Amino acid sequence: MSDSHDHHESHGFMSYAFSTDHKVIGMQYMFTGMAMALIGGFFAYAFRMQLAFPGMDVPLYGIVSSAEYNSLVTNHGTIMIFWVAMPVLIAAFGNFLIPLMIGCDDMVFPRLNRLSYQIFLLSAIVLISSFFVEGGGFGGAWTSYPPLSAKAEYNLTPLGSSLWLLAVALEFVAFLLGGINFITTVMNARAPGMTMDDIPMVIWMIVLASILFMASVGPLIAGAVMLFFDQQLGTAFFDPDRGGDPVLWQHLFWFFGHPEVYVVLLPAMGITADVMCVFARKKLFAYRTVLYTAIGTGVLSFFVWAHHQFISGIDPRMANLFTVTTLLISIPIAEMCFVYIATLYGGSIRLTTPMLWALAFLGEFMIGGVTGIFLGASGSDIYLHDSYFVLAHFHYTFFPIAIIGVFAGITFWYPKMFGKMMNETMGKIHFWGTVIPFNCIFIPLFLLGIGGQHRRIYNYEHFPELAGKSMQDMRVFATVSLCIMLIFQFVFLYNFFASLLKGKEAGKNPWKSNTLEWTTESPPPHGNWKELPNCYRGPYEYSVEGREEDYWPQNIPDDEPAGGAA
Amino acid sequence: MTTRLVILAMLSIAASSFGFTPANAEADSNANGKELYQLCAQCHGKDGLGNQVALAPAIAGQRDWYLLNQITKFRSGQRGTHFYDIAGMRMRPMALSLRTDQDVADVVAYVAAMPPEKPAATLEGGDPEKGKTHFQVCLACHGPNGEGMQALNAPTLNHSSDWYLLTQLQNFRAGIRGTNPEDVTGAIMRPMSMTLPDEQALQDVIAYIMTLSESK
Amino acid sequence: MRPIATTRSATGIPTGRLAVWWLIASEIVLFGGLLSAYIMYRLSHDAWTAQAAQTNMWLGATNTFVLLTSSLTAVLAHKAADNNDTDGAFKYLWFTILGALIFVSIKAFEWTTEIQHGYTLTSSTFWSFYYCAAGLHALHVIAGATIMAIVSMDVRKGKEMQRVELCGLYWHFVDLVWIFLFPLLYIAK
Amino acid sequence: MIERYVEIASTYGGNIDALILLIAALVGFWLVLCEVVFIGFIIKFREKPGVRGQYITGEEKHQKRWIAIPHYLVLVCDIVIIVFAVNIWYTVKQDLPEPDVTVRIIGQQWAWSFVHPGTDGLLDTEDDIKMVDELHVEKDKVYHFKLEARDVMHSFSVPVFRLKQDAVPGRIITGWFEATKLGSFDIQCAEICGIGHGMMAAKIFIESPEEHQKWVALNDPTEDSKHTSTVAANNAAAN
Repeated sequence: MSDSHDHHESHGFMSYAFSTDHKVIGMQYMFTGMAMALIGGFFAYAFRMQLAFPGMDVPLYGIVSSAEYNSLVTNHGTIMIFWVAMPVLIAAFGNFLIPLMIGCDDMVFPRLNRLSYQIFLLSAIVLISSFFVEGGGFGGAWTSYPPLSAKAEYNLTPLGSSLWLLAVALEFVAFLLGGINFITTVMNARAPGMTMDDIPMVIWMIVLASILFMASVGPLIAGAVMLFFDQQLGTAFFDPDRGGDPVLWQHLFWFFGHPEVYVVLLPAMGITADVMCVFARKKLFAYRTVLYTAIGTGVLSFFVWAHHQFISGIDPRMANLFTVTTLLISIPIAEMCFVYIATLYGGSIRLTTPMLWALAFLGEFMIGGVTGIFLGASGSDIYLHDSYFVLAHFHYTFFPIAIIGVFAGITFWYPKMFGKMMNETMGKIHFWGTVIPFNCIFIPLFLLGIGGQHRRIYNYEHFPELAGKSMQDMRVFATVSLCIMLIFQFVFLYNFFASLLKGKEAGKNPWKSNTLEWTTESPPPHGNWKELPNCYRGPYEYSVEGREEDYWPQNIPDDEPAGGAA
Repeated sequence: MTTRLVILAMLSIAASSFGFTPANAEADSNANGKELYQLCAQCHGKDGLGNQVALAPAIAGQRDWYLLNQITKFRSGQRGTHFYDIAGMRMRPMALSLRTDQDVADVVAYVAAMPPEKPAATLEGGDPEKGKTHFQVCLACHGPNGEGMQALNAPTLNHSSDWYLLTQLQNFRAGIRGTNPEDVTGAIMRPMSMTLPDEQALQDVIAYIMTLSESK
Repeated sequence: MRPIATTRSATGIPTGRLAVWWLIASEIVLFGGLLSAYIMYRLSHDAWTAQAAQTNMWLGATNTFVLLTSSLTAVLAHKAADNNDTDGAFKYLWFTILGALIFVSIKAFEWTTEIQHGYTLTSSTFWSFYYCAAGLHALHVIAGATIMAIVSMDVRKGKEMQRVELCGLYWHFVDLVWIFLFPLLYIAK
Repeated sequence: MIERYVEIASTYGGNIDALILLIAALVGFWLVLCEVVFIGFIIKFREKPGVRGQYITGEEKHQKRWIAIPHYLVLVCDIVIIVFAVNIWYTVKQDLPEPDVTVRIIGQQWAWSFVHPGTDGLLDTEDDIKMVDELHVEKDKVYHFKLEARDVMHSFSVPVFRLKQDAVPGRIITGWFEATKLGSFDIQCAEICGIGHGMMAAKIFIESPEEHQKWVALNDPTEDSKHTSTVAANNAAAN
């Protein structure tokens, strides 16, 4: 296979593992994230089988005990958020795209970048090892509320809970280091001529996400230290019997936890913007508005955290305040969706695989968005809190973000990453095979939630009146849909690897796109360009009147005649 | 590029192997009981030797009929439903998580077959000599060596955790255990526990029980 | 070998300085979270006043003085580095490290005394906070001293002079955290 | 619509259902509108040979109007929802009516314990009836509950009441309900509390005044009657 971009490195494992090239690090993040996604998906399979067929000897897993169920649920959530969504959306795309899209040869701190991946890998190893220690993996939900998480006599996982906490804290450190690198790179290393308005939206969003993460995670790191001390050294920060307060952890956690939702949402929004503009051959509608709504969402997200705690014993008067801020956040998000829809107006839409993913992201995310209103309104949250409705709601946001958005990104930039085209037919089979079962999984769960069924209940047979026959049927339907969806992922894996070997050569710019990464070889050589490009215009100048081509790459000077540059 | 592929393959193999815990491949006569015991192991320990912090007594090698009897009581609500029985309330849902009589039987068989071990003493201040006198009442049912007797529904006491014996004696005396109208066997033990004159007598008799061992 | 990216400066601010500012921003929220948790607890626990009275205010004050002085030497090191005075920068960097060492020694003495008096990490939540916050800060002091020692080696050879300023920025931040910790843990009674 | 799945058995349950329906109507309108426009655009603006995309910046005033007007309308909907949500929240959680009876509810791993006032109608007296996994209440009476947790966080959730409140160790949280329907219903724990969380099931028995009096008399601990758990009795009957 053609191999242009690794040529300066001596071949071998060590040079790969210790490379400081941003593209190599980006790929490492992506493959680690994909491997973790397989684990997280497998966990989902195991506990969904238990829910649909209680007590079943689950193929490939065995009997799911209630302790294992808790641990599977906890680690499914943790893995999918911290080891799949974050590394793939922010770190993998951030590392791969930032230098390429702003026209420079690498990140500003390549060795810091290397270090951040190594810490991340370590955190993944620590997390995986926590499943195999005495007592098993931590099973106190991804929110890890004390006192359950703080005392081994309550959670019965003396080692698992501490290893889990350690893994999460290490992961935060990795992303803090990575975030500093991303922000600094975009601020300082842009190509000559690239103004703030010329930065592609995906880069903006990754930077905003990094800033949000950086500004929100500090208290939780402090909280993690305190909780770790509680677990291992016998302090009493969260122990009410000795003067602590368990609700403090909830504040520290959700002060981070809510902005975290937008930390992963924004990059997915950015990917969608870029993919949609390319395949609708349209300029992004009101670029600045998108930017401002993203910033507005980010700022507001710091003032909504207690809507996760409406019924957790906080002062009921506080709930009113947080209802107002929470519902206000729907405005920038709604505006963002309007802008994306408006972008399609007057386009020339090509339904390629990446475009299908991007459109599906928007269509599905809107469902996730509106169902959040039920939970942000304090009155209805009394009933729906911690029910399957919550679960379905956030899967309708997280699944589009972490799976649909990621697939949009991977299928779109695959030609640039590997120099080959992916198979379109298989791509479309995979698309429909993922999106249709996805809806079949979570629509029944909305209904279960309306029916008063709570999450994290390992077997509903213990609630005879609540768990009628029709409820169980819905659970079975959801589980079967999940299995179908998981099977279709093998189509993607096959497509991914088969295309590496026998995919069509991609060339520099297969999608006729404007942004800078498409002006270099595919895959880009070390250093990205022989001569670093200059930037002359915004990223979304498609279908400009009076030009022969319907796109206008950012690196072509104004006076150069129209035509395929690249 | 080739290096990248190698890494890729390694990562995905690693990933898949992490996910799969082999489902009891070895030919085990009681594979079901062993697998179901995983949940019990959270508190009682993987060798069934108990964990005081989790309020879980040693159960390894306890008589199968007694285990069955107690699990049945927990499941039906004869035990673990008293307001002050904190440990029992933790056990009841666990017993309920066993779905069929076959599951119960398998777990019971697995636990009964576990090699018993005398737990280390955790109590101080009991006098085994005095305890021996008190034990004269007990041996009528529990046997001279505390080996238990199925005909009288009396469990073996040889491998019990001393703190557990103390709590249960206290529970019987306070009416926390053995007062449920359905709990017939517990109702026999309750008056027996009342024959001990005071708290110190409990300590003494337990200290004596801790010196007993199974006669061959 | 540095990538071209590192040498660019679209904002006009040197990349290193920008990165240190962002690092400090993330540290501010970390300490901010810890200290606001402490303040919230403090307000709801009147009993802590008596416990806080057991801390040694004079040692704390001495440490404040030591850190402030070391901040001054950090400024002097930066000034020397600006003037390309390698010996001066080297010398003042080591004065700053000396300050860090004195700070850590006093801290070690203070903690030893307190532990001997029976005030340990688990004595009460006040002491947990005390050791946790001061310990986290002391770790930053030690890390800062280590970094300055490494930077000083290059500085002596006249290389990487801009790093003196970055160390100074970080050092002022560490100092500032102490300025918050000192009244909260020692003075407020 | 929710009543199809879970009955309503409290005075404020209907209000909460109405709020959910109101929100469903408002957001449903927006969702359908957006999805229809969205899918409509995809169909209408599919690539056609010879037709190029239009160059629209979206920066001009008459274009921005298409975003600005809907976003003000969204704001109006938000305000409507806020008003109703806060109103219902106030009824359920903030404005507690004077109680007829007060019960104590304690969550622990993994059972609910309930302390009912006995014949004297007062809590924390000799004749309190202490029960595990069974709460007996009288229909049409205002109950206050004092919610506690012995070990970890739990959440007292009664779906038929549309009521949920976390139990926090170290705190006593007061709430209220008034039952409106006779029968027995499930109580769940809604906050993960360890390996038995999924089996932490209790029951609430809503009884008529006569029945309730009978139950109180039967279980009076100062009388020499035995403590009878309805669950145990039912199980015994079933066996």
